[in-house]
Amino acid sequence: MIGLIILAIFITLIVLAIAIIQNDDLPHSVVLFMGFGLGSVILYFLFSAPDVALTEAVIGTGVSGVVFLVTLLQIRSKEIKK
Amino acid sequence: MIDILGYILILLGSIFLILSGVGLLRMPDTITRMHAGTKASTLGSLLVIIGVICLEPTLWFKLSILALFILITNPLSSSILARSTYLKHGFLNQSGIDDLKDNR
Amino acid sequence: MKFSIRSIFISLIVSIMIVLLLQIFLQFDLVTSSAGSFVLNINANSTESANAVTSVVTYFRGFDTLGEVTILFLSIFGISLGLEGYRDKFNIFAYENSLLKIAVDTLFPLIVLFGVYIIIHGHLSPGGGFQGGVIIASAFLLMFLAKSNDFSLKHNILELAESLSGAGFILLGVLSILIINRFLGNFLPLGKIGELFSGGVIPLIYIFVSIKVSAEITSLVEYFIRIKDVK
Amino acid sequence: MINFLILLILFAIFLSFIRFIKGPHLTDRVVAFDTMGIIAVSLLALLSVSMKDTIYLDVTFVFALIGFIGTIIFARFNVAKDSDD
Repeated sequence: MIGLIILAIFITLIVLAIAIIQNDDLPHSVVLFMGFGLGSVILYFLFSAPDVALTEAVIGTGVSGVVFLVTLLQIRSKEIKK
Repeated sequence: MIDILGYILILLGSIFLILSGVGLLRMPDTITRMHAGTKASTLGSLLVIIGVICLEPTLWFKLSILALFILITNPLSSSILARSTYLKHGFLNQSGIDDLKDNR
Repeated sequence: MKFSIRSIFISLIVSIMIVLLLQIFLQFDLVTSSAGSFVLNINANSTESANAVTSVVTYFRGFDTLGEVTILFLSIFGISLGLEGYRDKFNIFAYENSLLKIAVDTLFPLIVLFGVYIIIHGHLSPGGGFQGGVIIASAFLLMFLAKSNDFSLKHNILELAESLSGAGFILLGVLSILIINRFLGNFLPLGKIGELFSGGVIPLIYIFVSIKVSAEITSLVEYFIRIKDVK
Repeated sequence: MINFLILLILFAIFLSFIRFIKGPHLTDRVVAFDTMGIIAVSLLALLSVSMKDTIYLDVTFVFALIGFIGTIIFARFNVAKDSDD
């Protein structure tokens, strides 16, 4: 059963990656990217690699998403002030 | 005996989680989706965590801290998200009725 | 929102093909599995650490960890060099909400305590210096978010913590050269496997790495969120 | 029995995943992300019991933390977009 779950999460992740690329709106892409990180954390968990899962959850999803969003905020604020 | 109680609690919790998923999928506009998505999932995950405590009683400390964390953060994040969405877009529904227009 | 049913269908077909290819290729995965059992054998004999990953990161490959920490330091250095002219007191990130303020006051010690738990149990359970450091940095990020301009960290203290922990890491290596003639080797008593005070030098290295990583990530976020008004 | 419960929770994740892909508005996606995170916390707690290995529980706490921070930062982003029109 674990194998079937892993297969389903693989297919889900590839669909999500294509959705991230094909989206035009940048904040939508960031949300989809954070969802991608969530799926890959469950995948690493099922592969019984909790170290990699912890690193992916903290750095790949948390800090990367925050840095992307702060950069978007900075760009917009500069555009407003001009 | 306590195993059966744990299984029943986890079953109830997963039913609530499925209900939150159905509500997220079927509700007509954003605010009602938020209503269905966060409240039911908070209750469901708390029930699942209590059931897991019944299955493995040695883990009660970590799991109760996790339950406390979910109980603090999840309603708070939903409230803040709803408030910011309302400040930006209004209620985002089709009927156009806005009861909170005066004290935005 | 922009993608159609057709693209989702194409992506499904492509993904099923990729998964089948992966199923074929994963059959020949003999090299990594033999390396894993080799590392596990050596770990059981030489270090009394319950988590083989941490003993690889800090003990067998301690020099590589020093390189990673140096790369982090250099990237923060470059960011500070590029963004120094644009800094100001104004916090672009702040979000005024009294509920959030009260909740973050409650949650801040809990999150920092969890980070410390992850750090000092690095040789017993998953986690370690990098992950625990980033968790502590995310607690400071929540403070930046909730307290608008009341909360600010002094850059002097951050830089002091960062440089002191880096110096401590290198000092530990030099000390082990003096004692057992090997860089970043183990010169402390090993203890018993599964206890908190075990693993020799691994928890000490992880404490230094965690202080360095948390200070660096906090100062990175602080560089990103403060901006001068562009007229 | 525990496999059946895991399948039920996976079905709940799948339902909110459809909203996560479809959601026309940004807030829909963020709500679906939050819900997926909370459901995944209970899924991981259940999985760590079924794998008979208690050290996996640390990941679940980090999961709840990441869901909270992500949701609040997107709420902040909603308010920031307010000023450009």
